[in-house]
Amino acid sequence: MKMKTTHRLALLALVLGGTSLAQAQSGERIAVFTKNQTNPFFQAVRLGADSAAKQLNVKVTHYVPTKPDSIPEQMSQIEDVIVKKPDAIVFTPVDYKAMGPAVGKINAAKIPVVNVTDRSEVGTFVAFVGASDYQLGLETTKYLIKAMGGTGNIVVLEGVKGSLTSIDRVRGFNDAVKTAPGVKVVASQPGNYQRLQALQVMENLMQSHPKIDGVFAANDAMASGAIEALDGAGRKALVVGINGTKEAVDAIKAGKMLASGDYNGFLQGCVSTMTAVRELRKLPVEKNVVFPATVIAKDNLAQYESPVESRSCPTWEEAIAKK
Amino acid sequence: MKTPTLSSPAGASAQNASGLQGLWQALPDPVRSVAFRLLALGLLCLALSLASDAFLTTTNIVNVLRQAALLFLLASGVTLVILTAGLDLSVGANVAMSACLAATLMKATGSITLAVFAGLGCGLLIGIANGLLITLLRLPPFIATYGMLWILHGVTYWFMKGETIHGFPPAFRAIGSGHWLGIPIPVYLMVAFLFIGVLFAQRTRWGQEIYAVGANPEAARLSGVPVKSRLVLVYAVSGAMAGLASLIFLARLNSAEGDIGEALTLPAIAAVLIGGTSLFGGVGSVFGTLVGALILTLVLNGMNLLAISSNWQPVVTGVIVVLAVFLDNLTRKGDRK
Amino acid sequence: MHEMTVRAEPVAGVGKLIARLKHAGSASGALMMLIVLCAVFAFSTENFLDGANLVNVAVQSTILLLLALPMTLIIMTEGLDLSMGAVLTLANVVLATVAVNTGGVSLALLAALGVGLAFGLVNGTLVSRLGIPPFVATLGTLGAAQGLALVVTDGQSVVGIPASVQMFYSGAFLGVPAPIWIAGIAYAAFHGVLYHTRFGANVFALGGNREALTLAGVRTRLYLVAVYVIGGLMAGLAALLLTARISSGHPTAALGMEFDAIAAVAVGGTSFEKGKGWLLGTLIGVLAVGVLRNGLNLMGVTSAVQVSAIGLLVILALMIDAFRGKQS
Amino acid sequence: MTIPHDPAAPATPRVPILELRGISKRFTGVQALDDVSFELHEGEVHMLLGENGAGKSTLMKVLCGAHTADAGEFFHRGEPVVIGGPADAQRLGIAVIFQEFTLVPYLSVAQNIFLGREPRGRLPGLVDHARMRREAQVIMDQLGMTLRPDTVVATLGVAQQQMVEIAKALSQQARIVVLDEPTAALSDNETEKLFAMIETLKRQGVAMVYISHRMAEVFSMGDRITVLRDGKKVGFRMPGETAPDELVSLMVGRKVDMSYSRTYCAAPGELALRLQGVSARSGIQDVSLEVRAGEIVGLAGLVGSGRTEVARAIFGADPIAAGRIEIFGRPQTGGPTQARRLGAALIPESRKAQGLALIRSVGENLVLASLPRLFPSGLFSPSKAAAQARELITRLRIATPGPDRRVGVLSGGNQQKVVIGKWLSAEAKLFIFDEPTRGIDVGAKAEIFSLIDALVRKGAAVLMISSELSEIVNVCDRTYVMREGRVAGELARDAMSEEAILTLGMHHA
Repeated sequence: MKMKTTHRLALLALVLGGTSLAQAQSGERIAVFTKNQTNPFFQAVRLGADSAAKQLNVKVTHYVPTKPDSIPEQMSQIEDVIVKKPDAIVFTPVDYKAMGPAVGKINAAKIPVVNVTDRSEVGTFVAFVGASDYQLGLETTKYLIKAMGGTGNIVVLEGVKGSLTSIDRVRGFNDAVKTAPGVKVVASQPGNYQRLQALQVMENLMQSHPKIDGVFAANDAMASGAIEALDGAGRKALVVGINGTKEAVDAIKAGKMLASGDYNGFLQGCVSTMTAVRELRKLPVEKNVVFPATVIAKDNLAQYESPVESRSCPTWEEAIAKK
Repeated sequence: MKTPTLSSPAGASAQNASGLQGLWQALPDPVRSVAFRLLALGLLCLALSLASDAFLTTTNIVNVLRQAALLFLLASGVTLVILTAGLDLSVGANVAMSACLAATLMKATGSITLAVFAGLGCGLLIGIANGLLITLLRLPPFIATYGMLWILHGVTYWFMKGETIHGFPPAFRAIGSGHWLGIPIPVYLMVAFLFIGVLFAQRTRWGQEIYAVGANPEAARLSGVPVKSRLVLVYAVSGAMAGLASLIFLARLNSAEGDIGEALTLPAIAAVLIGGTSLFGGVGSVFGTLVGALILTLVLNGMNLLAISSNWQPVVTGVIVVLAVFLDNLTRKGDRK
Repeated sequence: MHEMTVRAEPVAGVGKLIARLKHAGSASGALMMLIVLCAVFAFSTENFLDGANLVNVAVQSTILLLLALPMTLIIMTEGLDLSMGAVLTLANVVLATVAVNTGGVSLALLAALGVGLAFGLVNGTLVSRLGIPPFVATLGTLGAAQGLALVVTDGQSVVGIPASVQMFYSGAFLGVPAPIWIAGIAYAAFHGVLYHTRFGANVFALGGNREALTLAGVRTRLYLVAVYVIGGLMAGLAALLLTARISSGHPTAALGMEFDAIAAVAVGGTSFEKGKGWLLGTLIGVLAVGVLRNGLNLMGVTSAVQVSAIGLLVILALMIDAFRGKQS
Repeated sequence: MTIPHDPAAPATPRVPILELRGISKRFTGVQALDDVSFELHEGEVHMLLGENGAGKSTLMKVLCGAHTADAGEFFHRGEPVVIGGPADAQRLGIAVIFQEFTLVPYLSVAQNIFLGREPRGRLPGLVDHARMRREAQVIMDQLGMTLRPDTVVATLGVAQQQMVEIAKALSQQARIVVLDEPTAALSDNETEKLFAMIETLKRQGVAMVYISHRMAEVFSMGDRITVLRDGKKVGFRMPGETAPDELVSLMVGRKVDMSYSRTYCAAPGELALRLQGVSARSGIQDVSLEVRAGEIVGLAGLVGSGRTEVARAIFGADPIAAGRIEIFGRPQTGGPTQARRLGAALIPESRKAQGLALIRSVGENLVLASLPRLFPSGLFSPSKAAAQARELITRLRIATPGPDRRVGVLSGGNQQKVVIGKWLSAEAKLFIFDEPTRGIDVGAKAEIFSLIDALVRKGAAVLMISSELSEIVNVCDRTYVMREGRVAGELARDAMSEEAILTLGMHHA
């Protein structure tokens, strides 16, 4: 609470210190697009955006496809939102290739748009805010290999085929494995970011592979599924995931999971929204904010334990410093 | 898949056919339908054990049974619904909502009992709501349960706000991931509910009435069968089974999300159809659904063991569903004397 | 409203249309819902009645309409096509792949229509020749199409769609967007076929009294196959709009859209029994779904509420129909 | 298509327009038609008689091309022809008026009349709606139908639908018309118009095959009579040379007494059923009647006069709007379930649609209404159910190899016995029979009536609906007559005659 007050004061100072124009513009409407309502990561992004909105005194409206990751539906939502002419848009494409025409429409309507999380291949953006999936895959895997002592069998649970996050994370994984000759990748199968699928794939893989020492899951939900499968079979393996969800943090604390790559959804939500507002208020922005890959593990757990709902955004300067 | 019936000449009667063929012909319809499925299941097992060394291992069999258990529990309720010529598209969404509610309550109160009752109760209430929409408002089951699916998803999403609830007490998790004598608890539940389901459908008068309602609702009504309350009953059972499945799901995954169970509806319906229950009602059995669930699970397990790309899974499932119903049509036609 | 009359104009005069709506409106829950929704959104949002927004809703509804039109015919034969969304998806990736490789639209469209034709033939044959219930047959082909879409692309999106394809969604002719032309012509064609040809009368008879049709010397199986083939071909045509719209081929792009189409048809007052169908109702049903989504987006209502609202729309529309049916 | 005229042939009118020689048709296990030969001449009405299952409908379906004959030849005006499908039949000018409606509910009257033969419009594939309406109007005017050609068939009543069916056949400019019990659903007024139409067609040289169970029609309309039994032709008669009794014994294969005389009830017992001022939205108004134990009470009236609706109201199948129904002194306010609990039984009009679950077994159908009585704990015992079913099969002499046989494969009479058996098993005391003998052969009819007689002798009460006035007159102790949804009057045993019932039941203009 005290933190928040400080921020408020800082904001007030900022606003007062700014031009009268900026003051008049307070209360801008920002439309935030995320991929689905089911992945906790995007909830973290939305909460970050909400927190930033509170700090900056703007109004955020969220648009999420009713069918998770539906391309036609996000397309329709963008068209609908363009009709409403919000002041700015913060945008995660449900598909990094397919949403080009939609971004084109936003551009044509001259609404400033900030790209968050998944880097869209097409379109003009004020800025990109995200984390490097490649780095996350790389760093998390390095951490895993170190914990394995540089040798052993690893199973990979991939995300949705063809999704940018999965491609890059697995690419990072592969590059990390190349540096460790003692490590053998015994299987790499898609679990489509789904807990149940990962669980069943893991169960099946355990049949054909009697020795599994490490599991690299492209997200935390699949990591949890793998842990359940291992528990069920009474087997042990070191499991890492990516996203740094509350669930993963708890599992790491309980010693069930080795580590999770922090995807920093909350911060992505904060910074992307801040970027949009700063653009509107004619303040300088960073064109490319890519947060470095942090691996959440037992040793640095404390700072991740507070629930996302109770967090609040750092100041712009603090946030940018993290990149 | 050549069965004796298929090769027998049309019109041959049981009396003058001989040997195995005669025996086959003499079997009553439902028994024959299940027998030919068991045969298919046996052949499938045989083929898989020849194709993969990993198939006939204890752990793999246990594994298959555990995966089939969840599918069967969900599909057994749907079987009753389809027996009345109905359909329940909302079971997946029901699982999601029941699981999320149970998870929330368990987290909030720490009471397993409360959570179990909440999960079952939520499933049951949703089922009753379906039943009322279909009987009182006379909506087609397809539409009523499809509308319900969306409503449930929406409420669940709103309620969960994209969060995951996870980490349940070990005593609860035992329902999904525990073992007894080396066999997973869900398998015991599957056997128990198979017994209960078969008993209910075949050995209670309500079961008999449900078959009659499916075969001819008007005749059943004019025989004094309370058709509407039987329909509400089957949807309620289907809902309650979804509630039960949600608990096992929850215990097995150790977490609840808004989209849990979304992908379960069509496989459950497919298991019922593969199991020989007719969409037109009045024909089929809970035991058949067990066989259907096993066939479906085995095929997917086999594809995993043989490292066939998961891209082919929907294709194979689709072909099996069509094939099963097609063969049923053939055997039933051959029987008309 | 200008754009909306365009789609019905070629078929019947506005006066006749209004008369027909008045006549049918007394029994149509969908029309009531549509009017109520429009009124609510007109009052509660500032942009709903903007011309641009109405065009927007109409354009967004076109793909669903292209599926819902043949779905109406299929449901009128007491059938169902669960494979339509998956076939549309497969046609989408095939069309995208061919378009990317040839750089043109004609071959790509032919390929998409070919996919639709093939699945339509399989569906129709399974249903009419082998006597498989439509739900089962098309559930099977749903799996086949869905799997093939994954196999063809190995899960990857297909991008680099030539502008000649994109034109079909973003282009306009005489000031009217291309998708509206396509959907309008499709609606007119379906209206003509259903109400003014022998084929149409036979569709009514396939669901209403198949025996009568056989006795009239009509080859019922052929017509049944034809109805499913039309379904497949329309999915192929819809793939053109979808590909143009998302400028890519995506192996999950339209999965599940068949349920939306079935819901729209049912909301529009077409019954699952006895060949009771109403094509205009399907148009109204599609628009009701489109208006609902658009209006809720304009109101900035959270997505979770939107999800439930669609379920409520479906149930309410049919409840009104059921209630009115009881009264009369 | 023109028929080549052979100048060498003798110019007698006795070359039949259609001749069938040695037609056989076999279905799995059943010889439906066995070497049947049949001649049809221009301008005649050829009556076709036979019990259900005698092969009439099969013959009819062979004629219209719905079934293909296994053996035999067809000659059209002496020329050999093939009828391989409906299209062939149409080309030969054969039209069939089916008993079961071949109408499409959500098409208009005009579209139904011209289904499959719609007049072509200017563009290929299009239908000329205006012309179709005009031509439909002409035919409907000939039949005296007051409907508009645009009316949707789903909104029509049964009799109107039958008229559309007739119009449909006539519109085909057919030279050969097959009529399958065309008057079964018609009012007297409509029947008269139909007969006038038939006379006109005769004068135009149209040949007609007329299937009927009504002896009066057989003798008033028929020029020649052919009788089928068990798929064989067993008799050919001229109306002037035969009598109803002879025809019936030809149909049945033995002598049958057509009067079902019984010992009438002398002292009715307790009040089993009482209706006081019952009205319902299904179309009955202010109906009051009483039935006592030991009595068979008739409920007569024209089709559509509200008889079935009364039965359904009593049984709770349709809700009532006003009035009071008592069954054995207790008010019936609920649905069929309560009616069953009060001891009532309904043997409905349509066995297949309302009486039986055809895909279920004989045994399952037999115990369906008595499940709560037989298994009060809720636990079902297949062996107990089978024992109960076997007992009923023996008692009612149901011809089936066992209770496991699917009920759908039984004959109409045996199916009806299963429906009755279902209620015997439920120990019902009040039986409501709605057309108990419809579609049942003459032999089985007598059996059904002796069953009904046995019921009342054991103290049951019976309310019986029938369109066959002779049945009412012969069987009932007294009868109510309905007219336009109301009870027009009650006739005691000695006042009952077909004329009296008709007088009460007729519409007075």
